[in-house]
Amino acid sequence: MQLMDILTPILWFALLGGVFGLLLAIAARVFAVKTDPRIPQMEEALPGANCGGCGYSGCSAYAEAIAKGEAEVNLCAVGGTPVAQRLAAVMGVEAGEIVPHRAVILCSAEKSEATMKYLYEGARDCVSATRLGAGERLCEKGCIGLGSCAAVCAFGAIKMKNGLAWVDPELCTGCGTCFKACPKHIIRMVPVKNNYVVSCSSTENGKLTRLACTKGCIGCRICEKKCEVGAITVTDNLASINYDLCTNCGACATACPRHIIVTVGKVELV
Amino acid sequence: MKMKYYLKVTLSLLLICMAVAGLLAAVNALTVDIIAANAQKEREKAVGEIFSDMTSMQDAEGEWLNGVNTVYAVYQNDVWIGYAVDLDSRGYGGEINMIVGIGTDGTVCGVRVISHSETPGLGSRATLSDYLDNFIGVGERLTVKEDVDAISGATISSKAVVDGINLALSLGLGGVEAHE
Amino acid sequence: MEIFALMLSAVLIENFIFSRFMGCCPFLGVSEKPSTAVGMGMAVVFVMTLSSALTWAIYYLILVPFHLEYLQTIAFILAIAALVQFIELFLRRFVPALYGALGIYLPLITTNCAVLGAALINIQQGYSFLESVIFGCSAGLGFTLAIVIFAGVRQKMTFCNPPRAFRGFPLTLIAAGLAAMAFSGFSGLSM
Amino acid sequence: MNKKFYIEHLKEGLLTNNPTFVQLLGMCPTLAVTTSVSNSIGMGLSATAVLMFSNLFISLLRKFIPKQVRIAAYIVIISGFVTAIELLLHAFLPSLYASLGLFIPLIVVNCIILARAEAFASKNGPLRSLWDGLAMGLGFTFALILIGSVREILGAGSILGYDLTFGVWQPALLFIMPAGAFITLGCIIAAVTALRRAADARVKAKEKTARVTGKEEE
Repeated sequence: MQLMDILTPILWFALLGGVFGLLLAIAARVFAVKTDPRIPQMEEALPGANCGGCGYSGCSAYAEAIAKGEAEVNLCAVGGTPVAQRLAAVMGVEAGEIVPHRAVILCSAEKSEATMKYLYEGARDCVSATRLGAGERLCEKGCIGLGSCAAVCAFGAIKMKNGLAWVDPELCTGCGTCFKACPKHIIRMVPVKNNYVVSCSSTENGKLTRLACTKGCIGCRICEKKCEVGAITVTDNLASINYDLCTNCGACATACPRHIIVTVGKVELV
Repeated sequence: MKMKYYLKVTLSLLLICMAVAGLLAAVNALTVDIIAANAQKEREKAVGEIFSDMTSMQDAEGEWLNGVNTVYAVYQNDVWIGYAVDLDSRGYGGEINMIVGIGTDGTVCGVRVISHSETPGLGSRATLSDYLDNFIGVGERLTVKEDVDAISGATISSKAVVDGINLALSLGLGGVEAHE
Repeated sequence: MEIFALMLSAVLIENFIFSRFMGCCPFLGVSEKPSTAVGMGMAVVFVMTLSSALTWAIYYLILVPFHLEYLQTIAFILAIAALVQFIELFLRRFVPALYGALGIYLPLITTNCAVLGAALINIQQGYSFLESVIFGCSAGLGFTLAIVIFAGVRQKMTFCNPPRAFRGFPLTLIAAGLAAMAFSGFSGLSM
Repeated sequence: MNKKFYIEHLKEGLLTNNPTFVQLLGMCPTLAVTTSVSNSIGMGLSATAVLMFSNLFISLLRKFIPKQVRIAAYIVIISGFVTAIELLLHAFLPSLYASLGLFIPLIVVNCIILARAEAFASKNGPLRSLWDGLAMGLGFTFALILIGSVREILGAGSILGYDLTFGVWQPALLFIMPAGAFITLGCIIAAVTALRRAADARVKAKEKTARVTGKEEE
């Protein structure tokens, strides 16, 4: 009898295990999801940060898009050229050159340095704030500082400091998600080799800008005169740098009376 | 290729289940009688705590109400001093296995809980001796609230203990000498 | 016990999440969005209903006649795991979005205390086949009810402004605590 | 390199990736059991033992288990272990079984074990999986003891059974009730997150000053 006590459970469990195993095997074959073998390879090559910089919801979505031929292989700014080359190798196409960029917030006025139209107490989110009379700041193009960009940044590169967003150049990979997330569209992707930027986006005339903010660009054109290569031009009261011509000489930065032409990600002194 | 795939998947699960079932069957064969012995020793210890001067106890066969596992007749050097009813009562977390000692006069002379799965710290307080001891001397059916107050927060467990005692009392064992 | 009383007690009075506190891992993990919560709820209802039927059959047809009650836990878990794997394959094929949203929490249904709990309670209470299937299904519905209500609560919470440390899960847990208090009010009723 | 892995992983198991506070797994046993510190210790240690062995065996068998039946296979191994331990304890160590008996069946439904098997043991070597089981088990025990002590002191007015109330204050039964468990766990996780954030902020601040001033600021 002793042996039977051991044998019966073994036999019964063998039957149970076998039946379930077979069922699952059949189910796995019947429900097999037809996947393109190249997709896992490309997913392997992609950084996997799911940051959305390429315009797709994540790396696997981007890989699927490439496999279907809907997307180019060089949209992954974070991965840069090495990733693009590997993707091209998998797909057997030619990979274009990718210029690495860094995001910069084109506004340098903290909440205390700008005049406010009203006190906003709503949801802590820039998009909702802009719905209420284009945000609390008098300046239409000022940074709202509620962190919608910081929220989407997959690399934790954006910090909020007294109502102003600041991008840490070392952490920023230039994926561009914040560029799309900012309701005020005041984030600009600057090539890594350039380190000067006009950190203001106000197109109001001098008098109104002075009223709205202590740091706005008043369109005085001093920088335009100072620049030997003519890289910086003022169009409707706002200076902007053409990064193909700019030689990083910094003449405009020293000359600017409002001190808003600064190095990219001007170092935050503690 | 298909056949090999089916075989591989089915066989792997089958083998694992067989191995684990074999292990458990072996462990169970090894331990089932030891566990039974332990349980029996524990039961005797509990009855011994209720009838402090007990020398021997003997299973009094008989058809009992459901919920009652066994009824032991308790002797002190062959003088019958009462019964110990081993019963299960439905608690909050599951079965509560308890022993209710019935004296010669048919009143409760002690209660012990052998095993329970009430919520630790809450329901389990209803199984501790300081709660159980205030049932000593009880003769007829009890109801929670009038005769005995339930432990706050553990009403279901306290009620389960009381139901167990009522079940033991309802067997009408008082005064009836155990037939040889 | 009539069927309706059984269903009502499984859905409300002995709700698996708020009064029995079973199945809390997926409950906390997946209740971000009501859509995923409903998906998880339906998966759990499917698994619990079928697992109640399957475990009842295994217990009364295999374990009891051959005195293998000590193998009860392992046999039940094997059946539940097979069911969960089956639904995982099914979802991956037909509802990939939900499959992605559930993530690690889909296999975790196997170790979900609610599913195994329901199976064990069926045996403990000695329910008939029909009663245990109904109990499993309504316990699953109770789970879905709790998780969907809770997903709504959590969606409202994203716009409130708790102290920084409380944002996210701590606040969810406190809200779950309050909901549990509300549900413990039901424990007074007995069907 | 791998020596660093072991220390790093232990820290991860205990703090940065704690199964209860960070991954929020194993809620059912955590809420049900932490009504007293002794229960927490019992549950934590038995869970650690099972976690280590099951991780070891699953990582040993990971090559033979095909992907289609991996969940069923893992859970059979885990529950096989748990039942075997329960029977052995019940027979040979009845005193230990008396205190731990209630927790062992609870371990089978503990999500941490399957989660670690699925996430770690099925992808790493036996030694690392064993270590991961230990690290996660200790993290789980640490969390249980922390929650257990708070709930026992507030809910039952005692610690490890020694009465702390001295008849002065009436313990709040809420904390023993499962509803209180949710709230206590919520507050503890908030406190842990706050501590972790403060620690991160301090590290970042130090890094920043170092970068700006070019020397390590003490």
